[in-house]
Amino acid sequence: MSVRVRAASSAACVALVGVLSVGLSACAFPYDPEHTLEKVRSDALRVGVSENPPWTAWPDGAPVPGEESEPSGVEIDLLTGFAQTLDADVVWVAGSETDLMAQLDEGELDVVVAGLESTTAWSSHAAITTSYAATRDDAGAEIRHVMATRAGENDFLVALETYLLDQEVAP
Amino acid sequence: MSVRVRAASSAACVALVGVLSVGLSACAFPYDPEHTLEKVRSDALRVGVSENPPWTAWPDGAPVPGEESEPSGVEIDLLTGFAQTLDADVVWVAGSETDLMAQLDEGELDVVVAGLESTTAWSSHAAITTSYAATRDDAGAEIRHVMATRAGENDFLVALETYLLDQEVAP
Amino acid sequence: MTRRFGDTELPEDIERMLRRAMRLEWLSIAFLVTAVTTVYLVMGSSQAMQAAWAEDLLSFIPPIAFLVAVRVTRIRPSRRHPYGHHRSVGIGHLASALALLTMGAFLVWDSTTGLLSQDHPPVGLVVVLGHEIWAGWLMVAAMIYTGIPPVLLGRAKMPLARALHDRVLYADADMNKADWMTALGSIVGVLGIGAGVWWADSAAALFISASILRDGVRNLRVASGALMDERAQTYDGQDPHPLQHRIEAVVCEHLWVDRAAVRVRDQGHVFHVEVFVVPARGAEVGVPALAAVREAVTRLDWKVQDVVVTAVEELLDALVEKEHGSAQEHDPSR
Amino acid sequence: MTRRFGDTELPEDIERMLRRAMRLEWLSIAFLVTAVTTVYLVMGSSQAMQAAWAEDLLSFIPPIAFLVAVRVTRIRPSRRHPYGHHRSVGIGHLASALALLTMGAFLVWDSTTGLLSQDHPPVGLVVVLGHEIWAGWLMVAAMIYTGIPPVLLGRAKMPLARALHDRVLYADADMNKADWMTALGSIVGVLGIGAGVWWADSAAALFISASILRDGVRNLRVASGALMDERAQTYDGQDPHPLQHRIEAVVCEHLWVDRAAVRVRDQGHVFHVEVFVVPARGAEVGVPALAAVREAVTRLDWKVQDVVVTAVEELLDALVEKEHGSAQEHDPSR
Repeated sequence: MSVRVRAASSAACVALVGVLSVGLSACAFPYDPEHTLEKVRSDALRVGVSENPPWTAWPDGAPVPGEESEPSGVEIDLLTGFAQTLDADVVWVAGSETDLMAQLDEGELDVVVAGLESTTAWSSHAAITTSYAATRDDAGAEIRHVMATRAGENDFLVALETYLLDQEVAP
Repeated sequence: MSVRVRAASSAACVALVGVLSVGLSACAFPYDPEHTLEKVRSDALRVGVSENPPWTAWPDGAPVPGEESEPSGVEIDLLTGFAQTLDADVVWVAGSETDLMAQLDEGELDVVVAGLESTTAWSSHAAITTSYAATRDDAGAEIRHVMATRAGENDFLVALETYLLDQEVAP
Repeated sequence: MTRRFGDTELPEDIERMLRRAMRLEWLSIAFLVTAVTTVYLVMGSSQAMQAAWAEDLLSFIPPIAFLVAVRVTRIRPSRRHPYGHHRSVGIGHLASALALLTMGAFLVWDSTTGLLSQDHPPVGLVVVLGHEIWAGWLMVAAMIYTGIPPVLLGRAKMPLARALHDRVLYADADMNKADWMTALGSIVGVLGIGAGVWWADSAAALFISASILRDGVRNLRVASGALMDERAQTYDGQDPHPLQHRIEAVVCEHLWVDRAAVRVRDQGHVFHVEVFVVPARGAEVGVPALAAVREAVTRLDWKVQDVVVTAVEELLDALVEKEHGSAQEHDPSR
Repeated sequence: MTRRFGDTELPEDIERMLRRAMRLEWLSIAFLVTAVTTVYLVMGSSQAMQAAWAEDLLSFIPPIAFLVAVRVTRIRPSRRHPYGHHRSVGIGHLASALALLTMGAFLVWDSTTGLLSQDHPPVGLVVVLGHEIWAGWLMVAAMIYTGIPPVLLGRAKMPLARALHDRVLYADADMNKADWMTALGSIVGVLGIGAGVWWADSAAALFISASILRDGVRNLRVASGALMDERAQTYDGQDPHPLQHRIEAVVCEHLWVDRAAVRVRDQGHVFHVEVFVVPARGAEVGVPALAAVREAVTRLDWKVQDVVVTAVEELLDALVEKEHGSAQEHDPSR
């Protein structure tokens, strides 16, 4: 899509909202300041994975740099499916939550999965998705499970959320 | 130590500070509201470990509940040494940062190691120790490495900090 | 029930306006409750929306201050409060101005740091009645809802503020009238997020905060002027109040008056007037002469509530400003 | 240079006191700079220390308000400000009161949520000059340092506030004198943390915040009373100012006066007085008679700055309160 077409459709959106302002989620709004969704489509989905079974796990141990290893888990399956809808490859990166969130903030990753919960302390560092599943802890309180994407990349965020809300997840 | 003796030595501390107020770190102040240091001495040091090489790692893979596995890494060695000074055993618990911090907050763990840095988002959920080592990131900025203990257990915090400050750590 | 301001019984048309102003302020409060709730529900992590929400919260102060002041000013003067309670209007005004100033300064700082630390606001999907919709559209809808009624309310309040000489009401009307700018600013910020311009949101927040801050500074100047016993100004604090010259003219019509000057204290709704008269040579200064001047001045306008007339040898320098010709010479040909 | 309050030239002893008060306030500001820095460096995550720090920050307002007000009140009255600029004292006072109130309310809320959410404040080691020391001892030392000088400053300011009739100075002295309670509260909180009593810190913070809030409410009442043209009160707002009765007594000594009542506006440092005289039957009311009363009242005290005397047929009800006997009958035997 050329820049001119994007600008024109953006102007159309603004005009539309003045008239209707309802039911416009089909419109191409919002865009990504850093074009994450475009880059994922043309390149690959870069996923940070911190181990937290059953959501994420490294069955063969976390890979050190240079080594290859495939993760598994509920969130890994979700993201594999999401990448397929975009025709994109996936690059899995291992690390601690702290490290991965720093990389996410700097744009070296597109999404971080670590069995995060909606109460996560990272909501000021990253964009937290809507919850795609809910479980209950030992005390019976609801735990809502989320992923973290790069803050401000709202087109990508909306694409991921749209995909997640369509899935039936039963951990 | 009986309650009466503790109360008396506490009163002595208060009196002392009125007179001198300097160089009193040798005094038994501060105490733990939940008696963490005492419990560690009589029972065991419960450590939450989230993988983040070279600071923490599960060479044989993270253990699922019921399974046994020994972690390794710089921070693991430090805590093993600390437990020896207290004549305490160590129980290693695997989990994600989010899970471990929740357990720490509820008192199911005494300390969490995950290659945490002083800029961690967890400082409002846990007591962050002084940094025991500093490294530099790719951009040359200083990274100060810390551990997390249960908030408010200040006697335990001071004991761990005293031990950490005595060590020479060169990662 | 006839409404009063202290000892002053209000003329019927002024009383009708006061009732209308009170109804409008109650309406404003009711609207603000819905606006604050709506914006709070949709604001998410947009700084511009948060600033707009803070402004809506602050907008509660002037209507409440007005309604409280109208009640308080009705209390009759007493030994402890020999001048009545009119000044409560000014105190309410000063308090609102300080609130605007503080909140404005805080929000300017907050949005500037947001801009400098390059916060990229995340705005994702929400599910409304089973439909997935980008949260930004909800924010835009909320701002359209909260942007229009204040302008209408402000336009309705403005003439009442002028007639009642009420600065709190004026400040409120003025803020209301400017409210569409806040709404538009937030909409631009949110659409900016949608268009991938991350700084649009912080910039819109900065614009809104600056307008709050400016309101605070302007109101602080007017409110503290009134409380500092500045010469009575018009309701917007821009010009000297015309009543002062009319009083001086009326006083000079009396035959025993050679020269005269007045000091007017703006008590809130009403004026307290001191008249200094230099009697004509040989004229008799007695209680009846002083009373006649007092009554003539009191009859001039309902706003003139408390008149003290004294005879002096010379007028104070501070009251006579030649270039304005306000201390009028008595015309001997009359 | 002789200092003035508007048109008033100050008596020498009052001027000396004013200079001394200004020196003390500069000293307070210098001390506060060191105190705020010290406490900020050591406060860590103790809520009580943070509340004490906020109080130290707020303590800057009264000295600054006092110093600014002294400067502003020196401006001579003009046509635009016919009553001078004394009221700036009151406005500064009101602004400080609102700041205390807002900050107090915020801190009460903050420490209450801290208490309810069972925050356990962590206080660990710090390394000072190569020595490892528990940070709590540093906090205690800092609070001992910041707790003692304000009490001495407050004791020195109190008599000056009384003599200068300055409410801002009084409020400042009063807050200073109570400052040791804040310091002691923080010390108890920190030692509580050390003794393993986690709630001691939040409780101490709550105690400190409540005292800030109480200061705010008390100052707000006194400041708005003065700005509302309440009858002049003593500097602490507790009693009617004795000058009012002295003025009424002096006025009644004049032979042409039958009955008299006064209204006194507290302008800040000085008083503006209106004297209402009911002349004795047959007595002549002229400019000289009015001027004689005016001069007699002005001579009474340096605080009486602006006197307007008028003759009336009857005294206003609000000014005559029988049980206090303040509207004095003229003694016909004189």
